[in-house]
Amino acid sequence: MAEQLDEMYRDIIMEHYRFPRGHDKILNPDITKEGRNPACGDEIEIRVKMDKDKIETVSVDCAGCAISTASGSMLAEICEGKTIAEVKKIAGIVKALLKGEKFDKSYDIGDIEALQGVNKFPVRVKCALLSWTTLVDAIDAKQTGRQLTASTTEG
Amino acid sequence: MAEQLDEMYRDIIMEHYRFPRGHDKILNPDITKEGRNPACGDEIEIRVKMDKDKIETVSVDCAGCAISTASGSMLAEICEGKTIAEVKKIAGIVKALLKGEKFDKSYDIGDIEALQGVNKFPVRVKCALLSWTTLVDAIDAKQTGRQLTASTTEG
Amino acid sequence: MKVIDQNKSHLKSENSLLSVDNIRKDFPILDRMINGHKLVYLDNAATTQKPQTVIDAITSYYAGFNANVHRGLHTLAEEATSAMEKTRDKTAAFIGGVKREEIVFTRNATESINLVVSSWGKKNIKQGDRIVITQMEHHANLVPWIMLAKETGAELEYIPIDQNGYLNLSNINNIITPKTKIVALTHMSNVLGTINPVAEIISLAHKNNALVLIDGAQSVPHMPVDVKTLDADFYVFSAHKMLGPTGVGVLYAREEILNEMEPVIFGGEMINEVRFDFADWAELPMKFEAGTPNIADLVAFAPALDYLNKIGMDKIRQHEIEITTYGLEELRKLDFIKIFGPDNVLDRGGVISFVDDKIHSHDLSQYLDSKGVAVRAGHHCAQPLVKLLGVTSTSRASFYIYNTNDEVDQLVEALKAARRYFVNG
Amino acid sequence: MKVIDQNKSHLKSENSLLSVDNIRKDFPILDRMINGHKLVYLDNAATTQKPQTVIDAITSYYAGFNANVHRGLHTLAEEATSAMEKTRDKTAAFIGGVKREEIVFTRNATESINLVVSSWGKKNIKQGDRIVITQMEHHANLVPWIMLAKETGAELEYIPIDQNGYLNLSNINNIITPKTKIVALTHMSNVLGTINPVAEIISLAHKNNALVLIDGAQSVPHMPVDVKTLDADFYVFSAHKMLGPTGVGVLYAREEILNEMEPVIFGGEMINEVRFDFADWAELPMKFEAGTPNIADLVAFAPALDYLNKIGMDKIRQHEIEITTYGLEELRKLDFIKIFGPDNVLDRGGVISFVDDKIHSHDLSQYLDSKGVAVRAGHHCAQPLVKLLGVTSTSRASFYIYNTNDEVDQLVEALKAARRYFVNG
Ligand SMILES: Cc1ncc(COP(=O)(O)O)c(C=O)c1O
Ligand SMILES: Cc1ncc(COP(=O)(O)O)c(C=O)c1O
Repeated sequence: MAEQLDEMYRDIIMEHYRFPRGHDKILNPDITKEGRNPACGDEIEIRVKMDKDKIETVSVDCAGCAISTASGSMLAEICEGKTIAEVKKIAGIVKALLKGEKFDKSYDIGDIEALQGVNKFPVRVKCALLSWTTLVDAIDAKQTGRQLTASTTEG
Repeated sequence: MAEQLDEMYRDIIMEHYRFPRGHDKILNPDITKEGRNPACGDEIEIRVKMDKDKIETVSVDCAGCAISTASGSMLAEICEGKTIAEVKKIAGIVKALLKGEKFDKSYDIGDIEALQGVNKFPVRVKCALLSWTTLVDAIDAKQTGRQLTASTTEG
Repeated sequence: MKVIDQNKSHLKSENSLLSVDNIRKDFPILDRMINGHKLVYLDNAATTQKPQTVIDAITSYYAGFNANVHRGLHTLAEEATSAMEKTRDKTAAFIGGVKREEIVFTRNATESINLVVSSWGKKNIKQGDRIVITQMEHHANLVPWIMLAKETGAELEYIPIDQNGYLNLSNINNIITPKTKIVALTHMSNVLGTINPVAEIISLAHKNNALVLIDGAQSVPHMPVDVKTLDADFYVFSAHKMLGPTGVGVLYAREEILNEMEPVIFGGEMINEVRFDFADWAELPMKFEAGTPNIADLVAFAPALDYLNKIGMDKIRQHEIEITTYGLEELRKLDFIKIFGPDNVLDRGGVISFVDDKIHSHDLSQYLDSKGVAVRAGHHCAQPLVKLLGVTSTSRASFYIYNTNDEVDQLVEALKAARRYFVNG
Repeated sequence: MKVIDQNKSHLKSENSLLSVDNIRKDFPILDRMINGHKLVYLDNAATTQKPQTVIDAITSYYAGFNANVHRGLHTLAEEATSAMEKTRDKTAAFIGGVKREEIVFTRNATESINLVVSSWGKKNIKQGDRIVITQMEHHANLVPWIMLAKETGAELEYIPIDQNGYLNLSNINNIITPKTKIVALTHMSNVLGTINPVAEIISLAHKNNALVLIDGAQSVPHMPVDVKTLDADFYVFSAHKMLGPTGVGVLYAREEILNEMEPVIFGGEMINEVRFDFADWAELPMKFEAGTPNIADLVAFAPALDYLNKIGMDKIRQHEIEITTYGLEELRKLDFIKIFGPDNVLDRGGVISFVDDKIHSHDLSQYLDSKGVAVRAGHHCAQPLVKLLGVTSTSRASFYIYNTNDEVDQLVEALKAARRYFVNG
């Protein structure tokens, strides 16, 4: 598993973990949402600045492990300038990739591909999912005008 | 255990089982008491005719196994003419004998000794005890004037 | 004597469909000698014996990957978790392909029923509601309902049985009515062997908006069961009665129902988040599985399911029909033996309860044991039913995949010998 | 490096009091290779490994005398019953010689606590009463009380912990008051290792006429415990944390209390008499043990107790003091590691929770696993406590009789390597 470990903690992931993108909190966000993973104790805050139906920037404030930090960093990177539809599509791909299910390989997901190694470690899948679940919940809530409560990867 | 079986179903026991003493119900009893062993489904009715503080006769009406029938028959046989104190002493000996505990071997218990083989079969001890528990409960209740409910070898 | 022997060899060849001889080799305990005789184990309704693969699975677990499950980040913990959860998948598949979230593991069928009563029952049953069970229930599916009825003030109604050991459904429309909230009944009686028409009763109950709990402790081990086709709301059984280890019970319930149910045991594994004044629950099915599970035995239940699947539940049912046919035939030849339950072997499982007209069942069973034949005696945890049968207890021979007609013969011989010992001795 | 090595050999010779080398031979799993390294199992607070005698007991049971227990009249049933009941005697003796009737078997410590809460608690706790627990409880001894307080309207009061991981008893007379009906606390914390002054708290509680439940899940496996001397009213623990099989928990309670308690699970084994509208209960302890017990594992718990007795609980405690001393010493040398819990090793068990100031505990544990070192990471089923410590999770190394100072060294080396991998990589 030393190799499996390196499979999970790939260079790309370690690089995102050490130098996470979107780390600085957006000051006037259109959406703010907290996410929690009580099983791990991980907590994040996602802030989104919209530009019409596009995401202008995302900040991810994360007190979590390397995997959740790296995943949040990738999220911030890839979502910039994407439409809501595109972001949801990517979130779906991330989920499929992490759970070892099939997904549309033609879609360019950039660094995110490196998260694939996580699916060898079922307990860690939730870490990688937290920021994505939180972002999608935030967008849905914004669209439907629902009350924002903290998202969680449990349940 | 074929030998252990013969140890339990000794000739004396089989003889008491086939021809139980005290089988005919006493018509004008001083004490009547039912006993039950719900785990086995066994039920008995004990009737006692007193002569001052002595037991004149006991009848034991028993729908049970060979062991409980034989034990009841021995009870009817030995208790006749005994004082209450003596009967309680014998009941104590029967209990000790069945549970493999120490007891006063100098006391003459006649056929009852044959019940000793039952202690190899813990599940059957209750069968052998039922009539004795019921009789002692009946006497105690009579002496204290308590309400008579059915005795049981459980609890 | 000659007639019996012919019978035997005739039926043996049919039995060989199931290659009982090969099956027996997988069960180490069947070599056990009891009082100088080879064990004839006919107490399978109480618990079955275990194949070597089940025993080996426990050994391999403890010698290879024992660890506490869930949230563990080390290799052993992941292996243990994945093995235990694989059993959940296999269990879900075994009863007709339900969702894994619909399988809750308990200690035994008794706990499964009590979980339904304590959680679903206390929430949904009110004074004036009706609970329907049958007169042939095991205490596990009887006492919890008696207590619930007492506590809530609900009515407890019984579907009666008839002379032949069938449910008497002639009055069923007055028993299962719109007042009825739950119908709980056994799929197969552990005393009479009767296989109940559960699909029919479920459909009638559903028409009255009542839910149905099926006690499958005696059915799942012995015949194909598809809880989806039956449309059961709750279905319970025990691993130890189907080649699996002791300490594992199953509760199947439809996901919507489980989602509405509150847990009854609180602690680790079953929570999502806990603060000093607050707790909420983990997702299904963990919500109902507090504390460290019986991991080793859950892991070892999988090879039991594999074993049954390999043989095929259809074939197992067929084998039991055959051996029960033979058993009934042979026992009927003994005029001092009275047999309970349906005459038609297609309506019954491999369970034969009987009494000797002169020998108390306890004496009888003890005697049979001296000949190596293990049967159960007593009320079989169904006191009210046994009382209805007009006896205080019965002896019960119950069969499984490794039993042979030869063993039936040994039972019959021992019954005859018991007569000589107790009656004509 | 040289200094450490000297330390090691010095402490090793002391360890040999317990002849750890011989002990290790009894545990087959310790030969397991994990990711190319020999397993270093430091997750004993979650569950311990099992000696061959325990594994063999399960095998012998299934291969030799598997049968359902109680009321069985055949040889196998008697052997199974007597083996299972022998475990009850041994358990009663193990915790200070209580009566066998006072030992109730459950699935795990969690179920034991829940049984007390559901039965004793619901009957005796009323609105306005006070329930006292501590801030260092495992969810098993926390969530049931939160729920009971909610349901009954009772107050839930916490004994706080101080900076060093001790209970802060300065205000205890305002916490345990005549309003208090029950005090429930852990004998030893599974996160901090703290051994609590339970005798003192029990005595104070009794002065206020409150009963006391002690969660002994982490104490009974690791030190001599005499519940009579402590004067505990309820005492619970799990077999799987003390060399025994999974699926066996223990509830000790004083006989008078058990007699007053109603059962919470109804079915076979636990009844005396059942009619269609009536049921009453069997004698203690069966009253609380409905359905087929986890027989095999109950039988196999006996050799676990024998094993612990053979070594001696005093010696086990001594061994853990030594290895924990060494572990604390070595971990303190790592300036990036923060350790939680009491400094004085005499006040703590063999549990060391820690965090790396840069590496999340999940990453750390995963990395340690890649070096064969199994520790647990997370909230250890004590979310509120971990939050109080100001972290979101910790890593936890916990020791048992087979652990060596060498293994501590391997942990330390792996922690250093993790720094290189995650921080300076
Ligand atoms: C019909 C029926 N229901 C329930 C049970 C209870 O099973 P367990 O003791 O495994 O809980 C049994 C087993 O005796 C049974 O035969
Ligand atoms: C202090 C404490 N209490 C209770 C428990 C619960 O034990 P189980 O999961 O065996 O019920 C544990 C085990 O994690 C524990 O450490």
